[in-house]
Amino acid sequence: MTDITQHNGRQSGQFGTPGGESKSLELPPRDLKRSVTSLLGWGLFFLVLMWSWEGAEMRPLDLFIYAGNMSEFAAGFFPPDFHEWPTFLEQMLITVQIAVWGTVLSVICAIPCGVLSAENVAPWWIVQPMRRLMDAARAINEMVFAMLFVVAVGLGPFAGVLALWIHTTGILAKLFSEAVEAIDPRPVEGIRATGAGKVQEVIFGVIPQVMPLWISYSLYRFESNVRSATVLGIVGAGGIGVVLWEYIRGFYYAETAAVIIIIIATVTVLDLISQRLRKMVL
Amino acid sequence: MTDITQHNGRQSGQFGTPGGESKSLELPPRDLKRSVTSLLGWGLFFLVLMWSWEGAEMRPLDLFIYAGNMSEFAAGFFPPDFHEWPTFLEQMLITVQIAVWGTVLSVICAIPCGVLSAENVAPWWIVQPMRRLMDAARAINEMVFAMLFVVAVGLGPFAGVLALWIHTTGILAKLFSEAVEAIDPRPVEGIRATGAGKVQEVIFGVIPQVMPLWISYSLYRFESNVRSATVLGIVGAGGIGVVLWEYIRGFYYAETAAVIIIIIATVTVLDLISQRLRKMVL
Amino acid sequence: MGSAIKVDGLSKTFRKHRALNNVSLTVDRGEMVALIGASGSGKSTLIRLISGLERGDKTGAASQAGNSGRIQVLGSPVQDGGQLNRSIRNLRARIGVIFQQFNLVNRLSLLTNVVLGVLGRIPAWRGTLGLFTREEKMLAMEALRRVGMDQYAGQRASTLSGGQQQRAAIARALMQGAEVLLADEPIASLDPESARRVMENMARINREDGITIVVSLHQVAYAMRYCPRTVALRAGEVVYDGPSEALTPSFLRELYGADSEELVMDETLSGAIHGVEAPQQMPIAATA
Amino acid sequence: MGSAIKVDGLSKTFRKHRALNNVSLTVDRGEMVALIGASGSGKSTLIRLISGLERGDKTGAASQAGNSGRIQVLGSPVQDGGQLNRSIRNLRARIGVIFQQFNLVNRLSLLTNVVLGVLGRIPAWRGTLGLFTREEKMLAMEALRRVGMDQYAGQRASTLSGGQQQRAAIARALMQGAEVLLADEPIASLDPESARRVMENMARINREDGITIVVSLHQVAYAMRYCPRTVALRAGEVVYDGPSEALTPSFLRELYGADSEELVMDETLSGAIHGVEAPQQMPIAATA
Amino acid sequence: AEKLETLNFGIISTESSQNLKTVWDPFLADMEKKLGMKVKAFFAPDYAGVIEGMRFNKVDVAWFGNKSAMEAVDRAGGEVFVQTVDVTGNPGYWSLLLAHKDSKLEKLEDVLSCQGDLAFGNGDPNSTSGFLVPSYYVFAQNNVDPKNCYKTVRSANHETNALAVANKQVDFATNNTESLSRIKENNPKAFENLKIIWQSPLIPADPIVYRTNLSDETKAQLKAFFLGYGRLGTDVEKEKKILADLQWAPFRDSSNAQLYPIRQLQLFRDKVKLQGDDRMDASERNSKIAGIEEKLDTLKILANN
Ligand SMILES: Nc1ncnc2c1ncn2[C@@H]1O[C@H](COP(=O)(O)OP(=O)(O)OP(=O)(O)O)[C@@H](O)[C@H]1O
Ligand SMILES: Nc1ncnc2c1ncn2[C@@H]1O[C@H](COP(=O)(O)OP(=O)(O)OP(=O)(O)O)[C@@H](O)[C@H]1O
Ligand SMILES: [Mg+2]
Ligand SMILES: [Mg+2]
Repeated sequence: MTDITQHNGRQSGQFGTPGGESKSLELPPRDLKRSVTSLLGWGLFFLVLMWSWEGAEMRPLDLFIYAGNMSEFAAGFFPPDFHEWPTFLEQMLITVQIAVWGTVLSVICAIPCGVLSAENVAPWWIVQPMRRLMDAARAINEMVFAMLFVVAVGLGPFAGVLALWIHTTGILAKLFSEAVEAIDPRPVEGIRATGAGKVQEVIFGVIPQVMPLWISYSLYRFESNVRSATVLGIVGAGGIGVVLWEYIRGFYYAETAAVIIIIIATVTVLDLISQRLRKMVL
Repeated sequence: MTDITQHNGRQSGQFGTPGGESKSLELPPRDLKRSVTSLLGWGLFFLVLMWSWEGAEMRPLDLFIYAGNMSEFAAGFFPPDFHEWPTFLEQMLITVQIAVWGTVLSVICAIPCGVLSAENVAPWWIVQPMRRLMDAARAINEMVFAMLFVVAVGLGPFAGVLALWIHTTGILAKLFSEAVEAIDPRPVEGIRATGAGKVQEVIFGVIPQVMPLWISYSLYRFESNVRSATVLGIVGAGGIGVVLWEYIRGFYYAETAAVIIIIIATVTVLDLISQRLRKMVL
Repeated sequence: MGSAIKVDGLSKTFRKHRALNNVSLTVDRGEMVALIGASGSGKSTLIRLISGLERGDKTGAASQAGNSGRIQVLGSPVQDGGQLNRSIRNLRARIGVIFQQFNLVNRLSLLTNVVLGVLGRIPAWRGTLGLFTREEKMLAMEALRRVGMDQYAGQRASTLSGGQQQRAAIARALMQGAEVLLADEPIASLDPESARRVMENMARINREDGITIVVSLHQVAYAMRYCPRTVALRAGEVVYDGPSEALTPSFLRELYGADSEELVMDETLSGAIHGVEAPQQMPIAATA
Repeated sequence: MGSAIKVDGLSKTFRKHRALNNVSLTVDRGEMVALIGASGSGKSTLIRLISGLERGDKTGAASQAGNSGRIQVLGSPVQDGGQLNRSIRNLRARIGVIFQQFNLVNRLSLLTNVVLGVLGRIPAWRGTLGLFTREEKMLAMEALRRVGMDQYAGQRASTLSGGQQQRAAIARALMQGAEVLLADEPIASLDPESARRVMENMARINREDGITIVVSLHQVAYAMRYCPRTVALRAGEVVYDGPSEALTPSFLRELYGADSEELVMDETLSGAIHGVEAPQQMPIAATA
Repeated sequence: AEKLETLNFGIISTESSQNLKTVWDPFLADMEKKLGMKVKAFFAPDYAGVIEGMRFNKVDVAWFGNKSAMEAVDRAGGEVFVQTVDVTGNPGYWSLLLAHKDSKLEKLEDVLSCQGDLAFGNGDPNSTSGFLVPSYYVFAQNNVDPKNCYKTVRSANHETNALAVANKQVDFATNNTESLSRIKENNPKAFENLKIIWQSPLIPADPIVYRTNLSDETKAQLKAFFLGYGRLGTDVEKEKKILADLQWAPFRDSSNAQLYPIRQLQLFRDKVKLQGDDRMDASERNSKIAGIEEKLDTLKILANN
């Protein structure tokens, strides 16, 4: 439809009078330090990739050569066996109940912790310790927390709630804070200029901006808490994840497939809820 | 310093001539449908919370009553025993290598999948199937994928890479897409108006806006892949998570503490890298 | 040759609020038209609709004929009855838009923002990979020089001053080399001299290259000076369409003043537009 | 009573670029001062520094005395040598700011955005919980009415037109009931009548309530009409500070024209400012 | 089958042992030397992947627990060929019921009264000693259904269960002798609070399984290596030391017959489960139960030989 030369032709007219009075133009100089840093960064990254290729024993071809094995394995999952559906449903409800409390508690904690871990809101001498604390909450294995709480409150769902709570707080606080760091600073300045306090700046300037992301994170963690098997298995709280785990380990693949379908349905529902909620605040 | 009455006094002056010529002011009517919806939503939420209180067997008091148990349990972890540090280090490196490839592959896949799952970029007949596919990638247990790949490529790190890859793709695509849905539409419109194609809109209008968040998500998943024990345990790939698991199971608490400290240190380093990288693009 | 822009019975409703009501408008090729109207009268909405960034209402309630809500630019359809045309992309490359809110990409440099104007007319793969030639970059620099911004080329868009951002948006539109230019208050944040240069530039590309220009303006003086024809909107309807010279102070008073809440209009209006000859009229004495 | 604003040897450098260079300025209580200057001359930067939203350079390189980079408002220090004062928050409640880019919270309604102006002077707990009294909300409605926006109170800030957003920002500042008002191009996106109303409002609160006002403007006509005193910036330095009536066309030409790349200045400048009496001078003939 | 170049050796964490790579390294090195092929060891805390791997010829030899070995034999075409022996010479280990030392529970009968006031910590359903053995010997044989008998029943792993008992969070729980000795060593405080109220019959020690479709030559080579290790040759003392570090004495010959008792337990459990399944068609259920009973009968004959 349009071609470059034609356009260029028009353009030199559009920008008028080349040469003549116009002083000579120069492209902005490249930021040398930045280019070098980023070059080094990429170089390092590729070195790490190559080094990891060895360590991870990458043999991509195998995937195609033995694709038959995979389809044979996968065939074992069909047809799914929904025979035990009342158990599945019951276990699903248990997991949801545990995940609801584990997630709600951690969202409540992650809001202040996340805001205090954001460099554009809190001073560094609060941000740094808070981030390290959250790093620890994520890094310490859920199993340790699970056992810690078992000795206090005994086996059962409540220990699971507590273990999920700590771990999820660590993750959500990180995600929350990094959403806060990416906001547009102008509305916050607008609030600040009215003489509002720090907390008010956050409530009226920051939170409306990050709300859609926070909702998305919270529901993502809720969903993964529903799926979680490890913690709930350790504390003997049961739940769908544990049932799934048992089925797989017992090689009951038809039942496994059924449970997976239930989990997929749940995740889908949560994803749709997340979409809807975010749309309401977007 | 300033008090309200004084200000209010001045203000009625500032806004001048109350009454008189001014027509009567009315607060904007509440959006009834919206209020009702949100009331119902909150009501439902609290009902679920209460229902889950039972199911989750919440007994918060126990936590305080038996705090002694917890501190006794925790005391077992001190002092940490770094005696076996060469093993720890070696296993840490293995996990990092696996996680590097697992994460890099999934970031590569999550970028197109995430963009195609964003309602403000792709049409619904692409968004919906893509989101459901990603739901499935997250919802299907990592263990299933791990075994699926074991039968093709055998035990070892590569099967771990592949299992991490699928699962992480599902998670990252979700997070990526929800960041895209929260962007400011104006720069994208600016690009669109130049006659740029869809892909170009995304590259120049969307990605610069979501880059800090995407970096944050990718490094968060890298970190949690490094910590991951389940998948790597199933495929016999080893790694620090598996070592930790074994120690906890064997009640080697002093060594457990040492491994945890190493993991915390790694997570902290990754968190700092994340901070730095995001600052470069912010 | 046909008309450059043809709008037929176009309406646009946001929830309950009708921003445009049965607007019809034809702009011939090579015209330079000013779009004026009070704040909120629908100028930006009209420009966004013409450029195909927003869709009109499905059925223009007020129109009888079947062509309700049809927009054509350069003879090609943009949208019809709320339905965007499929090949709108090619058309967009030929329509330059300067946005009221600039719509720059904050995290990219000024130069990159401007050079993106070329995306619509280079091979897709090259644009997608961001491989702009030196020549294209120099064209962008030239566009920047035109608006007096070449020395800021390396600076990030978000750190530019208000007027600098506005000029960047103008440079991007110039870079595009479009056949139709829609400019939404391009001189709002500019000082008089920058504003004059921008308007002169637009007048020149209109005159010399035959580019069709629609420019929304708040400062009626500029409309009168640079645009032979003016279209005035009030509450989403076209209330004037004719030569700019025929605009009378009393019409302007009515245009800006009658917009429901806009209250009474006094002599100062014409003063503000037509210049203040008598600074002695200052309402307040200096307290210094 | 002392001065309302006192700036001493203030400099501000962004990377290599010096946006403000050793600026000193005193504004007495009850004054209304216009701030003019070409785009990029440092007007917004000065306003942001005075309101304590940005910090000045550590050492004003060009100043000899120890008071480099000191800013005081209403007798209290805002910042000194790049260090913000600790009790700046209380002071901020007494300084209203209208931002060039509006700085509204997009996802909140217009009314909420405006009522937030009251945050600085209600008990912290009430503000934090967002429990605004009906009276406060009515005050916000009144502020909106002042700028002709009361009918949009329930609309989301992001869906307002450019001029509506600007008026919302003004309403928020009015709501604040501050003693000093810093307005950064408050009328840039407004039509003449809205602009006149805003300027009259400001002039009135200045006159009747003794509010000190500093307003940056691009349309010199408004400066001359409403502000007894004008301060002109060029490339970050104060080049004029005196009565507005004494501004000459030749000075203005120099002010806007000499800014390095801003090129030659022709007669049109004074024309654009002082009104176009002769629309016949139109440079291009209509092609329609 | 072709001659193997690399032997894939899967080592899982079983109930009776703990796998740390460092302890295994000398043994693996010897194995490589004596077999004359590369040995690639995979340490997996969970057996599922190893079994599926063996099914698709990705794993050649693996060390399992009894329950997992049964799956390997049935699903993955494996065959038990040797058996580990405890360093103290025990041919296996025992399942236990633990209670707090201050508890009024003293013997098995105390937990069978079903007054609904006890909290029971059951084992992981895939655990032999934590679930399968007590289900049969404690509950099935006494006609007790734990679900109806106790106030609460929770499934958890041995470690958590032991801690829960020591902290009086549950009244009693399943465990085994191996886990208990680890607790004794590493968590003496908890150990002091525990007492044993029941001990099961012997559970055979962990079997080692190879793929049946390996070449006969390789199979013979493997069997020779395992049985000869620490018994034959010049380095016997050194080898014994290596085995002792793994908590073992030299291996014993074994076969699939080792699994018969466990199979009985498993089938019995399946039967009970079927009997309780009232959502299944009655005739289908009965035919399934008949099938299981038939299997149980053959097993009985086999096991007694
Ligand atoms: N954050 C920043 N980083 C780098 N340079 C900046 C930054 N903010 C402002 N500048 C530069 O400082 C100079 C003064 O900017 P300022 O916004 O004060 O101008 P202004 O007088 O308000 O102009 P306008 O009339 O266009 O709004 C400009 O050249 C601008 O590019
Ligand atoms: N997305 C939207 N949702 C709801 N109302 C909208 C939306 N966009 C615009 N409006 C309303 O439509 C009307 C016209 O807006 P428009 O932006 O076209 O005005 P304008 O003439 O450009 O005004 P200005 O001179 O202030 O820029 C305004 O009343 C505005 O509030
Ligand atoms: Mg507009
Ligand atoms: Mg400015």
